[in-house]
Amino acid sequence: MEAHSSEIFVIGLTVFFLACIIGYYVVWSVTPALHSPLMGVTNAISSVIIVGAILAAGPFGHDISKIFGILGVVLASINIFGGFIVTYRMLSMFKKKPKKENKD
Amino acid sequence: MEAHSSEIFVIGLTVFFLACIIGYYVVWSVTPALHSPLMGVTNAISSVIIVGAILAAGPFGHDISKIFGILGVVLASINIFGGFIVTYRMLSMFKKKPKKENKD
Amino acid sequence: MSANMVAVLYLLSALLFIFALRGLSHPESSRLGNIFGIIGMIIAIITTLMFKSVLSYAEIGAAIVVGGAIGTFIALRIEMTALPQLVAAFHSLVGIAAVFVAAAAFYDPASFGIGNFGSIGTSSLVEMSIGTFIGAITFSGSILAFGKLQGTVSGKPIVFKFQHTINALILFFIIALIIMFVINQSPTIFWSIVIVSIILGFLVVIPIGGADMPVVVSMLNSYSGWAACGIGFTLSNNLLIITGALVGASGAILSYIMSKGMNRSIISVVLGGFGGEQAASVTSDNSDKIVKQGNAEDAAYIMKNADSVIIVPGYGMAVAQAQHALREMGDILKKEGINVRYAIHPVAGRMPGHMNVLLAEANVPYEEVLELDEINHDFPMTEVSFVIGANDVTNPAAKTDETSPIYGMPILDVEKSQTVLFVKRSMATGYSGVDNELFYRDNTTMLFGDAKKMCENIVKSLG
Amino acid sequence: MSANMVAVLYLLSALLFIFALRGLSHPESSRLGNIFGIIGMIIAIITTLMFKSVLSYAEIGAAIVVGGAIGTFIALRIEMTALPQLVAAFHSLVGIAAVFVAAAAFYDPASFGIGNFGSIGTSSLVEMSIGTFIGAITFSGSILAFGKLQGTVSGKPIVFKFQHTINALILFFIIALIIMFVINQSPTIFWSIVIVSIILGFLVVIPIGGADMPVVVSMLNSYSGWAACGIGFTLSNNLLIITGALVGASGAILSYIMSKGMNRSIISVVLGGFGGEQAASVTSDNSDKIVKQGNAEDAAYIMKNADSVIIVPGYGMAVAQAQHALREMGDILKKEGINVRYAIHPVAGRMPGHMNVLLAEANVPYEEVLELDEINHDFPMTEVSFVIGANDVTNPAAKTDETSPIYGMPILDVEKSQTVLFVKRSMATGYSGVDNELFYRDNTTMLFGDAKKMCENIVKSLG
Ligand SMILES: NC(=O)c1ccc[n+]([C@@H]2O[C@H](COP(=O)([O-])OP(=O)(O)OC[C@H]3O[C@@H](n4cnc5c(N)ncnc54)[C@H](OP(=O)(O)O)[C@@H]3O)[C@@H](O)[C@H]2O)c1
Ligand SMILES: NC(=O)c1ccc[n+]([C@@H]2O[C@H](COP(=O)([O-])OP(=O)(O)OC[C@H]3O[C@@H](n4cnc5c(N)ncnc54)[C@H](OP(=O)(O)O)[C@@H]3O)[C@@H](O)[C@H]2O)c1
Repeated sequence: MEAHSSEIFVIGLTVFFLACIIGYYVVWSVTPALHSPLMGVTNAISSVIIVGAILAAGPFGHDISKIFGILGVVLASINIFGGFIVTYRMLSMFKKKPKKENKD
Repeated sequence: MEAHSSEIFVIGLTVFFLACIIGYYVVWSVTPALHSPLMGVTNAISSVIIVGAILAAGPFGHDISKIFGILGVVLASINIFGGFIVTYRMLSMFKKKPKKENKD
Repeated sequence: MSANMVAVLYLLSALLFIFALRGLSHPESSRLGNIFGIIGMIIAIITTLMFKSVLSYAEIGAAIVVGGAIGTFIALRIEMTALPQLVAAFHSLVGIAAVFVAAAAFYDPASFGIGNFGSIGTSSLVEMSIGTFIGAITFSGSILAFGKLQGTVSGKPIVFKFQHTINALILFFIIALIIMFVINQSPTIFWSIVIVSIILGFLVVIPIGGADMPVVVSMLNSYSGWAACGIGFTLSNNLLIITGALVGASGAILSYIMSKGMNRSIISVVLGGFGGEQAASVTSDNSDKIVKQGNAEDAAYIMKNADSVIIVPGYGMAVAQAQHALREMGDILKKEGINVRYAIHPVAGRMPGHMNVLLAEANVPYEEVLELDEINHDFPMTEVSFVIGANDVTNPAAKTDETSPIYGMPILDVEKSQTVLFVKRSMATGYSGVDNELFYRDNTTMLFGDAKKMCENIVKSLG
Repeated sequence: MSANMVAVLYLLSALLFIFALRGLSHPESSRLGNIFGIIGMIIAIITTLMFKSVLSYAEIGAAIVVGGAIGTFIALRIEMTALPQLVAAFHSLVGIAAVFVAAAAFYDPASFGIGNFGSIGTSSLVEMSIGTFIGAITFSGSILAFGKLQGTVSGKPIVFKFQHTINALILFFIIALIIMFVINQSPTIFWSIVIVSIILGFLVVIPIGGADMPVVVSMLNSYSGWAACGIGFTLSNNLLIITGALVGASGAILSYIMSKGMNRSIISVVLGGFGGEQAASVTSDNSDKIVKQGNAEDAAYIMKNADSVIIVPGYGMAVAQAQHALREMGDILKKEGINVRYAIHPVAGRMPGHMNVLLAEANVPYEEVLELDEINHDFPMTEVSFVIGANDVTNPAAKTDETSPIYGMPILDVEKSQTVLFVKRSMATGYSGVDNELFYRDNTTMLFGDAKKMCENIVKSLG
């Protein structure tokens, strides 16, 4: 079947469209009260670009692309740690408050 | 990058999982009043298996796989036409009823 | 056409299918959704016809015309009340078509680019035999479900000893066959898989009562989707994989919704033995209680003097085909200035959305047709609940009696309205076989008779 | 690790990211969601470290430690009220990181399997330069947005002549540069694209007022997602494509929700010139109208004698950091047996979900915090609405005055409650610059003062 040899790009396109549809549904299902944490999480996961930075930083040597890679890893790491921790902080505020019961 | 050569099966798996997630969201977003038409549409589209039947029926000659292909095309066509038409009939019942206004 | 072009067109077709389902989120957009589905299918078929290996247009064209004519004929002639059967029948076709495609791929793997006869890759063989297995079960299971729904086969659950053990043994046998098939690629074993799977399909559905068939049909729908996925993996075709997953998810979710609405686990449905006449044994002894009876004139009088009426249709309305007469009755009441609405329980009738389709057929505007959560809090403020051919979905035992098999199922709170009118033919129980204590309440009036006749008589009395 | 294994692990990581967002559909599941996100990221990083071309573990490890330490430090120190700035600052990092990755791929394409320096495939070049362009715009736009939110840069919209024409010309220039780059693959042109895109990012955000920044930040968030997608296409990496699409969709939807809540089109936000101090010109002349004033004791007395109080927080509560004092006030009222609830408008504050986070920080249980549609019909049955630092979101002009810039925006119907208490420092307008006629109503009492101080004083008077 010809479709076998379909190129990488079309596969990327397929994945892209499916992911956009999922994004649409998943984001609309986020409760409005958690829209701020949503910004935090998306911030953190968008730094998955670190994958590319690691590949660039990977080989031995000191050429220019390696420097970009290392810089990319630093910046993306700031984001990853920062994003997840800020989100964690926000979300832990939304915990059920058991001490409320005692107070009333 | 190694991921380049990742095999067809993993791509299928990626597409499969994404499609399952989409199915989950899309079906839950169907209004309960239209659950019967939903059964009709899914019936019709599941006959997209006709694609395989056409490939089998495609070559000239009269070998056994061609016969299976032709039979598959016939059965899938029954489903496709039947499914979409029944759905169409159901859905056209859900039209806004303008004549109601005149009656009141 | 280049391989890329093919992949793009298949992707387009898959996206159109997604939008077809998406359209069903609202009646307004649903017709457009159906058109998307049709366009998607046309694109898929035309794209496949463009493959350079596809040459015999005449035969394929003829096959499509013949199949299309049969499908069109059936779809145009079928009564809306026979929908559950129709869906079951159609599923059996998808199942056997999947088997045929797998067989074709097995005999002529070259056409599908998966090797040569006798030397197909292992993963293709596994995917192919799983597709065949699921397809064959879907085929025979759906045929039996069709028979039970149509009444051709008795709807009674046929229970025999050790049936679960036997089914499990057969399943192991099939797995063994699949392993052998993967090893020696023999046609005999391929067909053995098909035949044994067909037998298993029958055996699995036999013990399930006729009334449980909708859940079974929906599960078979789900299976047919996974079968399509299996074939999609064999052929490395993303269109089949995506569509199969959509269909699979849809069937699974509908079964889940139904089981939940009936307050039973899917497993208990599948294990069977429920939903036949003998289930009525749960009925408690109520012979000494007093039942208030009324006739069409009483009903007409009560409703005419009310401000608001909620109509609760159920399976009996479908059986009696009373929807048109009912709508006429509703129209007259509305002309009198009475607020008339319809309350639909998620599992009223015998199929998800069953009542909605029938009411829509009778031209009831969908704005007047409300779901359980939308209307349930309005019953206390309502004067008359007109329950027509519904029973279980109003039974308060679901809220109060922990021993009842329907305990925990959400119900329509008709008992909170001032007066409840019950249209049914007798004191018989509904699908679940549980007696309904509402019949004996002070504010209940029973209107015995066929639902359609009763509506017509009420219309006469109102006029 | 085999290519297949890598692809499976990346897929797993992508699915975990999807479930991370899915978890945010409810506060209960949200923490688990965040953990899924973290696990997904760890899997992605470890998988990549296993590539056989990745050797310099020391440098990469050091880079992660340095970056991680900075990120952790910032995230732990930041005040919850400074969240909008923080998010903007983080976005700028994603943007520049995308540029660095693209640059690395350009200089050392072999590491990414997309050819050799000077002979990269056309489609990779196009994808790479689009990623660079979007990344660079995200970088500079976010930096300026950060400055405006933080107050480092004036929040005034800086409007100059022909700015849209200039931006359009720059855009065309960038497109021309991209075409040249694809043809001759020159490093000079690559860096020209970067620099000109950075300039464009500044120019696009300059005319937008400080208060509109949240929408801009959200749009830049969306851009950073699409940039990741672009890089994902270049590297044929499905993980980047899926994650990028999720982030892109999220940013786009949040901008849409905000613009809708503000009743403005995204385009009008992007074209700029709105949201600065001069927008206050819409204020009509109300100097002759009478305003009822009160103090903390009056407020305490009124609320103590009520059965139910709805608290409506707004931007002023965030500025004053009044959430803790407010919660204390609410607790005292609850102890008196008063029904206290919080009503949150979708665009109260300056960021989606802004109020929810602050109230949660102050330990207000989320069951007491209700969205507009959940609580709006309760105002007529409520005795006191306590509006603290909110203004626009209560302005009835949105419903009555067709000429008002906020006409059509949904509002909280505080005016329907028996008494409205307004805590703010002056008669000044809010973000939209529109005067609020509620201040002059008979059933309104103005409590002038800083939100936090006022709450503390009310607490004293109550105690
Ligand atoms: N919707 C689904 O997807 C689905 C799927 C599977 C199972 N179910 C089950 O089906 C049941 C549906 O509840 P339901 O309240 O709609 O129906 P029901 O509880 O089965 O009751 C239907 C009633 O209609 C009466 N009836 C039958 N034919 C009639 C006629 N010609 N004229 C007037 N009355 C007639 C019957 O009483 P008489 O014999 O006295 O007339 C019967 O009590 C639930 O238990 C549900 O769990 C639903
Ligand atoms: N949430 C979002 O995502 C978002 C994004 C962009 C734009 N917006 C816009 O932001 C506005 C939000 O409405 P809103 O009602 O929350 O706020 P608002 O209409 O901007 O009003 C805030 C009020 O708080 C008062 N205030 C400021 N500092 C104070 C302090 N320290 N103590 C007491 N009061 C103080 C101000 O009056 P005084 O100066 O008299 O004290 C001002 O009138 C909407 O117009 C919305 O469109 C929201």
